[in-house]
Amino acid sequence: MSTATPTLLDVRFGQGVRNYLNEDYGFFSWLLTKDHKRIAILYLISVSIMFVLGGFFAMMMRVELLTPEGDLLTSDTYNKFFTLHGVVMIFFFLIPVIPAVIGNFILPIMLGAKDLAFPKLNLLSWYLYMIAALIGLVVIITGGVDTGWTFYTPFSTQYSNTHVFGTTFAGFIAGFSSILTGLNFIVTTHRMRAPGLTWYRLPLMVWALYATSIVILLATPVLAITLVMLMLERTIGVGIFDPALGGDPVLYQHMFWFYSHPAVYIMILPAMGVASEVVAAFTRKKIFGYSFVAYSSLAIAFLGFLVWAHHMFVAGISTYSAMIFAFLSFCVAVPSAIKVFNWTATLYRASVSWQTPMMYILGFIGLFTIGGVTGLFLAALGLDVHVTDTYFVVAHFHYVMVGGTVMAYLAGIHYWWPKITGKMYPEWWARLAALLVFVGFNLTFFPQFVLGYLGMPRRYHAYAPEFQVLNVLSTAGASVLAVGYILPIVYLIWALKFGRPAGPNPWGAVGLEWTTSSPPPKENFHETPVVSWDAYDYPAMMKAMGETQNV
Amino acid sequence: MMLTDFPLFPEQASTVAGDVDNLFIFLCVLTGTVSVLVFITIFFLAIKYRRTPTNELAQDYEPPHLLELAWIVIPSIIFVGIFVWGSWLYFHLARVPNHAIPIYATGKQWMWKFQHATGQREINMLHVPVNRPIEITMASEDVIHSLYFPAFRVKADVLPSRYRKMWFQATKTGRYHIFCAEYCGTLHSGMIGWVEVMEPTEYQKWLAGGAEGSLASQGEQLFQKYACNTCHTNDATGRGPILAGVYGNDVMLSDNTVVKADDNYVRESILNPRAKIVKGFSPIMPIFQGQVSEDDLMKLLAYVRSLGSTKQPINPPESPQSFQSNAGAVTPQTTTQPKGNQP
Amino acid sequence: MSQEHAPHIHITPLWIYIAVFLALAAGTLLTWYASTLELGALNTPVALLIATTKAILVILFFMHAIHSTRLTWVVIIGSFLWLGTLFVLTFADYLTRHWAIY
Amino acid sequence: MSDVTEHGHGHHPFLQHHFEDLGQQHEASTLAMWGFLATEILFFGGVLMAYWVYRISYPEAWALGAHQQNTMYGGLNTIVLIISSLTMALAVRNAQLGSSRGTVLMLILTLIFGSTFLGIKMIEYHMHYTEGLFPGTHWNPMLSEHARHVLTMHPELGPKLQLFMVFYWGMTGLHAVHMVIGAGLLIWMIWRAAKNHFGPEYYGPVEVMGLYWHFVDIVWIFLFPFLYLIPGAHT
Repeated sequence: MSTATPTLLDVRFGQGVRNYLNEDYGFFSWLLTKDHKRIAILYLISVSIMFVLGGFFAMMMRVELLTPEGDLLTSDTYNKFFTLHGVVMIFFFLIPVIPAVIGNFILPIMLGAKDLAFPKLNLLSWYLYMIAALIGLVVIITGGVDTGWTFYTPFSTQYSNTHVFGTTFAGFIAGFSSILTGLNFIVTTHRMRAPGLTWYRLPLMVWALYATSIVILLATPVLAITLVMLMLERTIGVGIFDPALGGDPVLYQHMFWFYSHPAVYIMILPAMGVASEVVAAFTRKKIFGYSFVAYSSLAIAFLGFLVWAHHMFVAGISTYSAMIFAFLSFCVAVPSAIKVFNWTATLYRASVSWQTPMMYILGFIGLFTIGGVTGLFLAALGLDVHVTDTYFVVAHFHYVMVGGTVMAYLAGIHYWWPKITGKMYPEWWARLAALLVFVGFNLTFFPQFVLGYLGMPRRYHAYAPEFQVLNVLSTAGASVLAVGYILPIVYLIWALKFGRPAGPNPWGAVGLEWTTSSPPPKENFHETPVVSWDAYDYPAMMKAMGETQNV
Repeated sequence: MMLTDFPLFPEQASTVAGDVDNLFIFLCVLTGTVSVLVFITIFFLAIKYRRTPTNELAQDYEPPHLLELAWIVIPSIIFVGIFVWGSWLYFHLARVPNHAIPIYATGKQWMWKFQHATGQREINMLHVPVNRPIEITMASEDVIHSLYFPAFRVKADVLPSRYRKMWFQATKTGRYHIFCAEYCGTLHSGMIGWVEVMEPTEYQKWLAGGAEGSLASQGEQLFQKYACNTCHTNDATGRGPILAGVYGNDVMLSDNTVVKADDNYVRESILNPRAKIVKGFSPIMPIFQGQVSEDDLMKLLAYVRSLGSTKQPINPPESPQSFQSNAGAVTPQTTTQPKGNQP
Repeated sequence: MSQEHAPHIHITPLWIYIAVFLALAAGTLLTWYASTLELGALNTPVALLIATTKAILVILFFMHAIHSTRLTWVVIIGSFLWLGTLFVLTFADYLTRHWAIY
Repeated sequence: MSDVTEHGHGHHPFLQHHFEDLGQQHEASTLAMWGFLATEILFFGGVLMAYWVYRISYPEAWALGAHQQNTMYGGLNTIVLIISSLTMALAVRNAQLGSSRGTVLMLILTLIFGSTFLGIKMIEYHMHYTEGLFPGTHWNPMLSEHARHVLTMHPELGPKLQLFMVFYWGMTGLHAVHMVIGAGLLIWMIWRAAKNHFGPEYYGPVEVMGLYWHFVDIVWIFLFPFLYLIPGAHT
């Protein structure tokens, strides 16, 4: 099946073992590549830069909030920083990160395909992302934008004199990059599965990416048209959202949140996919209730479209429609609950290994649970009136996005790093980083729940003195979290050179990606694999893979 | 700021605060136990079945699949319960109790302006009596703001396009925060203030102090200033509908639809009078959009409301045709049923 | 290598295309004529009905949806369903805003 | 597009390397186009939703706006576009039958009718522009007698008429942009058909082109009644 385990020498200098990294060299072999694995690495680099940039804005905000009076930054600068933190983190990091980095690399291999359905569109997707990121950088350098990542009208169209046009145009372009990736994944999953790979033998990561692609495909266009209308209104001011000329600012909120709530499911669904993969691999057990977990991804994808106005309960929508959206918001919480309980049940009588990916995922399940249940607070109408637009909401969505998506992304990066680079990361450094991230995260965001219920509004440059102690705690946590995030960047790059060579299956896991060499050859498999075992069916998998795995 | 006496739970200073906090504490307890149970199960199982040389491969055993049904049905039932409780509270917040003290709030980029029915005007400060329902009718002059009283657990966005109502009933005297909760620009964090809840006697003393004539009386002066009384006279001779007893009742429009004369109807009839024309009258009223400021609009509204919403008998005093409208000859109308005269 | 497997072809007879074209032209005239009638509240639903039937005709015959894979059907119906959620839930807000609170 | 030269081991010249066979490639490309059309449906759907919110809020302004439209041009354009849809479908049929000449002829006809549609559209745009009906700074509408009377009675409809014209220019402009892109793709297809790339076993690109063109036609099928035939426009 797979070639002999590569010797240290081969791996170090890459001769002899033909893989996608030493296939061909040179600047253009990367910038004009059509190989999904190289495009994934291009995305990895650009997304990480964006994460560091977003993290910088977050750190400046946290330091600013150490004192009640806004003394580090002027209020304008602070407004620009929280806006750019939102825009960079959401449009340029959270939405593309798992689908474009891990998904691009792993989906074709998990399906046993040579490449995605449309390699050229995949490269175009990365270039569109880079153009959008470039426009974003130009906007940041020449003065930033101060409307909040939500661009609420009439502030964004009439009262803000910052680069609203530039930022919305960058968001518009980034939307198309996201659509192309989604389209690629859907067509590849439907049309290019290996022989024998039926839908129920697919890894849960493929189910999650498929559900995410549906949400991308059906939500992003509405963001595109909303931003076009915003740009139109801002340039020629004709009253689409301007109340004096007959427009309705609440209509903008409807159309914006129609995209932006499904967008949070674009961010969390792939994270759930990584969680299912890692839980299965590090418990060496079938995920409990495989079909329930698979279909809950699709359920989230569908129900996610019906709940958007729970962001607008106090915005002036009618009381009756608020009830409809509140009820649907409770319905969308059920599939997430199913997933959490199924992951927990998988641990029963399993062989649980505490290696780094599993540590991140155990943290993920805990933090995602807290994030999810605090969503119930916000969906309960009477309570939402008090806690919306306060730090309670800020804590809620950071628990789901940072505690959820970023933790799962780090788990995924550590889990597939041997497959991507052929090198193992340093285990103990990684476990330390995981612990730092978990502790730092909780210290940063748990106090914000208390701040939120006390009534501290969000996006405040200066706040009432009695909130100071909790804010100091939160800033302390943020610095621990920052260290926790910098560590992986350091030791993963270090591992590129000095990491121990990883064989084809360092974790002894089940999955097509673990049957090919690490790093895999350009066409992923020497000959198209035939799948005869169920997803995560360890006994059958062990027989099929024979003894060459160093289990 | 001593490090010890920072609050961990907000003060309960309104009737609604208790209910909201009960729901909050119930949810904290419920979700707290669920989360802790999940954490304990995870770490217990992860330690009990950790990978050891003897436990290299997971046992091929799965808990009963009935569990799946359990954690679909049970959460759904609980969620419906929370939904009903939350919705009941939301409706309670939305229904303004009658006989509430009307206060008019205007959100303007980075300040709150409150106007009492008795004429007092305050900026970023609001004096209210304790144990009395307070109804705030609010509009914004520029962007979307959000009037937020954390101690009363109430919040509502203030829109530039229309009036919105919000109410609370303070139960404890004292000074409580007012915040702007919807991002509105540079000094969003500066758009804050204090609400002063006072004993009724103190409140009366405060009211007596700074009165410059009730809001309604100021509204009446504006009513003269904008020459509204030339058409809206108290008898049927005027070319505009009689305003006494209009507020709060139904009005028949020229296209025979019936509309309730609420705040937004009055506001629209001042700003865009021709949008809804009362049956039997011609659309000759000039547009005041852009000429009447938000504060004056509220004074006029207070004046129209002060004209009472009970239908007074109309006894037209014999008054000579006081003027000759320039828009063509005005045929004297019969006193009983004012029929529309075509311009 | 697996045997060269060309896409299965279903050639639609010519008369179907011509018939669908005539139906579309007739639909256009009909919708114009219907707009001149004074149907009051019925005008909009009639126009929507005619436009939807024309659209369905184009999708079924011109876009060969009638003998496409079930997956294509799911995509078509799914996207209109999603658009429907946007319309229905937004108008749930707009149409009930002036209802009184009991 | 990949070059026409023979691939190493006897593959059809246009079979991409990562597909098993032409059938898989064809199904992949049609599924991709339908997926793309799903995004287009929601893209146009977004602006249609805003249009409908304001049409329900300001029916008289919308009637007034439609009153300004020349329904004859609109109807003619709809017929022209339906004809181009027919010729496009016949082009796909000819490609399936393998007659390159027929495909090229039909594609050229489609291009001609498409351009006629754009021509009529330009005439309408010019007409509206000269009437000062372009929203924003150039807005000083020269209205018909009936419209002027209505506006004097209800002057607050002025900005809302401009709002209607924003949607008119916005939606038809968006549609016209899609038509221009379609015309560009048509020229490319004509060039490929002329070099008889297409036949019964490989007609994917023409099929996909047809799907896109028919979708743009469907959008106009909805835009025509929405913008031209609003109840109360022609009383």
